[in-house]
Amino acid sequence: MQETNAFTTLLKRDFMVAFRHRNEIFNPLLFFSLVTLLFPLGIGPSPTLLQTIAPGILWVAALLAALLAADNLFRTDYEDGTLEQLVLSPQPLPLMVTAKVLAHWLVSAVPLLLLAPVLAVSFGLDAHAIGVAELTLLLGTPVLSFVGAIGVALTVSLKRSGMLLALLVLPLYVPVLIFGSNAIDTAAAGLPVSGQLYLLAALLVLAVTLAPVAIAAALRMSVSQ
Amino acid sequence: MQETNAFTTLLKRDFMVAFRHRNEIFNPLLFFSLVTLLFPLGIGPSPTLLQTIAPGILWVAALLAALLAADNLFRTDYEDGTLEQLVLSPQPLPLMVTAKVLAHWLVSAVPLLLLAPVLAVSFGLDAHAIGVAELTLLLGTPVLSFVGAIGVALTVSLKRSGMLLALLVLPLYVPVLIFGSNAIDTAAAGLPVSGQLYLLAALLVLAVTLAPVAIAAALRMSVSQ
Amino acid sequence: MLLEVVGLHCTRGYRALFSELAFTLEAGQLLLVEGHNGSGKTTLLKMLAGLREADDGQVLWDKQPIQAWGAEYRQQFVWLGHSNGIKDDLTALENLHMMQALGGEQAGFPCRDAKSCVSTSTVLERMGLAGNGHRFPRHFSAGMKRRLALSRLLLSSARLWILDEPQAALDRAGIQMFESMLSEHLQRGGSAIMTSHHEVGLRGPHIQRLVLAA
Amino acid sequence: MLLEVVGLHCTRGYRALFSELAFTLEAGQLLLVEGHNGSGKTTLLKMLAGLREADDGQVLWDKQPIQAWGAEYRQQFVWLGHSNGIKDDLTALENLHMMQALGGEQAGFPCRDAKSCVSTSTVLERMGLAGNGHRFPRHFSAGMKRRLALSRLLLSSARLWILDEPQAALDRAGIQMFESMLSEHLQRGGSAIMTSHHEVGLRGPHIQRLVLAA
Amino acid sequence: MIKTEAAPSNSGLFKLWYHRMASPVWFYRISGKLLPWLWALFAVLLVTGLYGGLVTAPADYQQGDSFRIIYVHVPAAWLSMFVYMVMAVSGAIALIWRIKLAEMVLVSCAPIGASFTFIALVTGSLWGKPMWGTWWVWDARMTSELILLFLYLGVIGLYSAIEDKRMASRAVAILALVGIVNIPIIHYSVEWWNTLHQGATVTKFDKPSIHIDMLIPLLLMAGAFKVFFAISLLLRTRNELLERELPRKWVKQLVEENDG
Ligand code: HEM
Ligand SMILES: Nc1ncnc2c1ncn2[C@@H]1O[C@H](COP(=O)(O)OP(=O)(O)OP(=O)(O)O)[C@@H](O)[C@H]1O
Ligand SMILES: Nc1ncnc2c1ncn2[C@@H]1O[C@H](COP(=O)(O)OP(=O)(O)OP(=O)(O)O)[C@@H](O)[C@H]1O
Ligand SMILES: [Mg+2]
Ligand SMILES: [Mg+2]
Repeated sequence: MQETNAFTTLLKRDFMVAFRHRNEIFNPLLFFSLVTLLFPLGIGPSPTLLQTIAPGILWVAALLAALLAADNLFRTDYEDGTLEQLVLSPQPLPLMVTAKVLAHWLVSAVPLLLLAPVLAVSFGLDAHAIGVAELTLLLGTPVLSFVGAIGVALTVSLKRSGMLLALLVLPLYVPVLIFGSNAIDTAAAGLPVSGQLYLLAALLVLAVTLAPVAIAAALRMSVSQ
Repeated sequence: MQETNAFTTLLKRDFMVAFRHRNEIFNPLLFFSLVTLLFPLGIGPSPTLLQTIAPGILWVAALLAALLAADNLFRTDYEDGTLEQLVLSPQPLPLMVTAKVLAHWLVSAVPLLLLAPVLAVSFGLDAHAIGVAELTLLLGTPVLSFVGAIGVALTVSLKRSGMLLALLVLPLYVPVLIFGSNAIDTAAAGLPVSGQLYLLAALLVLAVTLAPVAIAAALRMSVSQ
Repeated sequence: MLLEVVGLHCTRGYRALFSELAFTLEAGQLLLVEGHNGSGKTTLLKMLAGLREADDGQVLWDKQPIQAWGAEYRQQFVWLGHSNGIKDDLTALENLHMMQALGGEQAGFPCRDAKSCVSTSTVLERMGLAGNGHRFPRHFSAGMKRRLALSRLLLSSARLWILDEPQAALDRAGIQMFESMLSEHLQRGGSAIMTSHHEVGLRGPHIQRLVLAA
Repeated sequence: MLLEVVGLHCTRGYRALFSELAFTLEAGQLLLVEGHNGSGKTTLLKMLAGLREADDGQVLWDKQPIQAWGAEYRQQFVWLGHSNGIKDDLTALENLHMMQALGGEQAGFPCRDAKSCVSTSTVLERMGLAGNGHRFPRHFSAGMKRRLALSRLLLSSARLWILDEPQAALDRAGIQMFESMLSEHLQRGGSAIMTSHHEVGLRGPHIQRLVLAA
Repeated sequence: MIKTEAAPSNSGLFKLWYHRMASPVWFYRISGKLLPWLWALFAVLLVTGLYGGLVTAPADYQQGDSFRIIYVHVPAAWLSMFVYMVMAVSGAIALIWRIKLAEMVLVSCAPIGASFTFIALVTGSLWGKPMWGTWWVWDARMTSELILLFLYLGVIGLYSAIEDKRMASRAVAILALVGIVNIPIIHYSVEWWNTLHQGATVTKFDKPSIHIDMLIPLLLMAGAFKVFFAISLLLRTRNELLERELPRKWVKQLVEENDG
C-alpha cells in the first residue's frame, strides 16, 4: 500500500514536472523529426533511395532521441539533492526508479510513437510496414528508456557526461536497433516478422525485470561519491 | 596585450580542463564512429547503397557529434559560477568567447577530422572524394562549433535544455549539412566542387566574425537571470 | 542506546581525516560535530547516514550495524545535507507532499494528538513561508529554499535528525525558529546530529560536542 | 563619491521588493545590506554589479550611470556571489592564475610595495589553504572552496568589493580572517558592499547599514 | 514610464518617431483605431479574391479544379517567409535600440509565422496527393519549408522556456537574427539540389506560365493574407502589451474606462 502510494506519487511528480515545462513534451518529438529530416538533406531526395533506408533512419533517430532524452532522467534530481533523498528514503529504490523511468517513457517516447507513422509515410513506407514499425517502436522504446537509465545512473555524478553516456549506452542499444529496423525491412519486403518481434518482446521483459535493480545499485553508487 | 594574455590564458585553461578529462578527447571521436556505425547496422550491409549514402551519413554524424559536444561548452562554467565571473570581467567578452569556442573546436572537432578519412574508406569512397570530405569538414566544423555555441549560450540557464538546444541549433546547421554533403557527393561523381567550398568558406567567415558577438550577448542575457 | 559508533576511521586520498572515532547517542541527545573547514564533518555525517562506507569501524543502530538494517534504518532518520533536496518545478506544497510520500510512515513517534501530526500548510506557516505554498522554489531566495528544506524535519516523525549546517543561509529569525524546532524534538525524545559554524543557542547536559581536528 | 544609487526600484513577479532606494558609498566605507530571507539583498547586489537591470532608477559610478561605463566599470569592482566561481578541474593555484588573467590590471590601487602586491602562493597561505595549491577544488570541503573563492579579493586591486554572504560555510577562524581582510581593504581606502546573516565584527562610523524590509 | 536613456539624438524627427514608437500608450491607441479599417480591407480583398479564384478563373487544362488550392497555398507560402523577415527585423530593432514594442512584435510574429508555414505545408501536401500521387516528397522546397517551421518552433520554444519575458525576448531576438542565414538557403536550395537530383515541383509548375485570369485572384488573395497577418499581429501585440504592462497606470485607466 505504502509503496504503491510512493510509486504513484513519484510517477505523478515526474509527470507534473514534465507538464510544467510543456515545451519539453514536444522536444523529443521535434528532435526525432529533425534528425529524420537531416537524412534527406544530407543524402538527397531520391524517393527510392530514401524508402530503402527508411527503417534504418527511423530507428537511428529513435535511438538518438532516446539517448538525448535520457540525459534528463536523473540529472536535475542529482543536482537539486532530491536524488540523495530518494536513495535515503525507506521506500524500495528499484520500485521508485521504475516509476521514474515509466514517467520518462510516457513523456518522451509515446509522442514519438504517434509521430512515427507520419514520418514513415513521408518516406514512402506502405501500411503494413508502418504497422510493424509501430509495433517495434512500442516494444523497443521502453527497452531504450530502461537501458538508458542505467547509463545515466552510472554517469550522473560526473560533470560532463553527455558523450560518455552515449558511449556507454549506444552499444547496448544495438540489439534493439538491429531487430527493430530488420523487422520493418522484412515487413516492407512482405515477409513474416514474428521472429524479430518475439526477440524484441524478450528484450523488453528482460529490461523491465532486471534494469531497475541495476539502476538502483548505480544510483546508490553515484550518490555516495 | 592584456587582452591577448587573457585570451591565451582562457584558451589554455579550457585545454587543460579537457586534458584533465582525457577521455573527453576521445568521446566525440567514439561518438562519431558509433553513430556512423549505426547505419550499416540499421540499413544493412549493401556496399553500393552505403557508398551512395556515405557523404550524408558522415555529415549527419558530424552534426550530431557537434551538437552533443556543444552542450559542455558553457554548462559547467555556468554552474560553478565562473561564467558569471567571465561576464563581469573587464576583458572583451566576444574575444574571451572566441577563445573558448576555439579550444572547444580543437578538442572536439580536430580528432574527428583525423578519423573521418578512415570511416570514409570503410564506406568505399575514393581518394578524391575523401580529400573533399576532409576539406568540407575542415571548413564546416568550426561553423558548427560557433553556431552551436550561440545555441548553448541562449539555453545555458535552463535546467533541462538538451532537446531545446537541438531544436534551436539543428535548423541552423542545415546549410553546412547541405553544402558539405553535396560537395562530397559531387566530388564522388567526378564534378568540380569549388562552388560549395566557397560557400562553406563564406559561412565560416560569417560565423567567425558575427557569432562571437551573438554569443556574448546571449551569455550576458543568460547570466542576468 | 540509539546510535553507537565504534572505531570509525576515514581516509580521503591518503590523508587520514579521523581514526578510532567512537561515541554513542541516546534518545533526547544532541551531538554537535565541530571542526575547522575540511576537518571531515560532512564526511562523517555521510557515513552515519550510510551514504559512504567507513574505511574501518562500524556504525551501530540498536546494537546492529546499519548495513544489516537496510531500509529499516533509513526509516529511522531524516537527512539534510548541503543541498536542499527540493524540486524547483514543484510548488512548495507539492514539494512537501512529495517528502511525505517518500518518507513513508516513518518508524518513530506515532501521531498521538493532532498537534504533533502536522499538516503541510501549518508546516509552511511555521517555517515562515505562509503565502508561498503555491509558488515555485525557483523563485525563492537562498534562505527561503533552506526554510522549505527544513520543513522536512517537521513533516517526518523520525527519531534521528542528521543535519549538515542546517542554519546555512537562514536569517536570525530563521535560526531561532530552527533552534526551537530542535529543542522540541529533543524534548520529546528525539536525537540529532548536526554540524554548524554558528553558535547553537541550546544548553544542557543532553548536548555533546565532538571536535574533529585533522 | 564612488557609488551612488538613486531611486532604485525592483519588482519581481508583480511584487515590489524595494522602491525609491537611495544611498551613497564613499571611499573607505562599508555598506552592510541586511534584511530577512527573501527581502531582496541578492537582487540588489546583482543590480549594483550590472548583472540585472533596474526596473527604475539608476546606479551611478563617479556620477555616470554604470551602463555608460561598460567594461570600465567592471574594472572597478570584484564580485563574489552565492556561487564560488572556481573551476573544479583546475588546481587551486591554476584557479588563482585564471582569476588574475581575467581580472586584468584592475584600475585601483597600484602596487607600491612587495607586500601589497601579493603572489598567488602567499594568497593561499593567507587563506589557510597552504599545501593545497596543487589539489583540485573538487576534493575540497565546502568551507575550503569558499576560502579559495575569497582569494579573489586578495588578488584583485579593485576599489569596490561586492559580496553576497561571504562568510557562508566558513568556520570561525575563516570568518576572522575574512574580517581582517575586509578592514585592511577599508583602511587603504577601498569600499565594500556586502550582505550577511552573521554579525560582522567591525565597528566604526565608516560602516553603514541598509535594511531591506519587503 | 518611457525609457529614453538609449535614445539617439541625431535627428529631431527620428527622435519624435522613436518616442512615439516606444510608447505603449500611443501604440495601443493607434492600433485600436487602425484595426477596423484593416478588417474592412481584408474582407474586400478576400471576397473578390475568392470570387475570382473559385468562380471566374478557368479550370486548369492539366489539373482540373484541384489547382484552386493555389489560392491558399501560395499566399500562405509567401507569407511564411515574409513573416520571418518581419520577425528578424524587429529583432534587430529590439536589440539595437532596446525598444520594448519591437520585442513584442517579434514574439507575436512567431506563432503567426508558424501557422502560415504549417498551412503552406498542409495545403502543399494536400495538393501533392492528386498531383504526384503521394503526400510528401523530400524535395528541396518542401524540406526547406519544413525547416522554416522548425525555425519558428525554435523561437516559440525558447521564448516559452525562459521565464523572465524581457530576457526571453532578447534571447529570441538573437536567435531570429541568426536564423535569417537560412532564408536565402531555403530560397536557393531548389537550384542547388537540382544540380544533382531532379526537383519535382519547380520544373513541373514553371512551364505553364500562369494565365492572367488565374494570376489576378492569386494576387488579391496574397493581399488578403498580408492584411490578415497585419491584423493578427496587431491583436497579438496588443495582448502582449497589456500583459507586460499590467502593473502600469495606463492599463488600469484603460480597464476603468472599459468598465465605466
Ligand atoms: C508540402 C508540400 C509543399 C510545400 C512545403 C510547398 C512550399 C512552397 C513554398 C515555400 C513556396 C514559395 C516559394 C518562394 O516564394 O520562393 C511555394 C510556392 C508554390 N507552390 Fe508549393 N509547396 C508544396 C507543394 C506544392 C504542390 C503539390 C504544388 C502544385 C502541384 C505547389 C505549387 C506551388 C506553386 C505554383 C507555387 C508558386 C511558385 C512561384 O512562386 O513561382 N506546391 N510552395
Ligand atoms: N527568478 C525569480 N522570479 C521571481 N521572483 C524571484 C526570483 N528570484 C527571487 N525572487 C524573489 O525575490 C525576492 C528576493 O530574493 P533575493 O534572492 O534577492 O533575497 P535575499 O534577500 O538575497 O534572501 P536570502 O537572505 O534568503 O538570500 C524573494 O522574495 C524571491 O521570492
Ligand atoms: N572527493 C574527495 N576526494 C578526496 N578528498 C576529499 C573529497 N571530498 C572531500 N575531501 C577531503 O576530505 C576532507 C573533509 O571534507 P568534508 O567535506 O568532510 O569537510 P567538512 O568538515 O565538512 O568541512 P566544511 O566545514 O568546509 O564543510 C577535506 O580535507 C577534503 O579535502
Ligand atoms: Mg561540510
Ligand atoms: Mg541572497
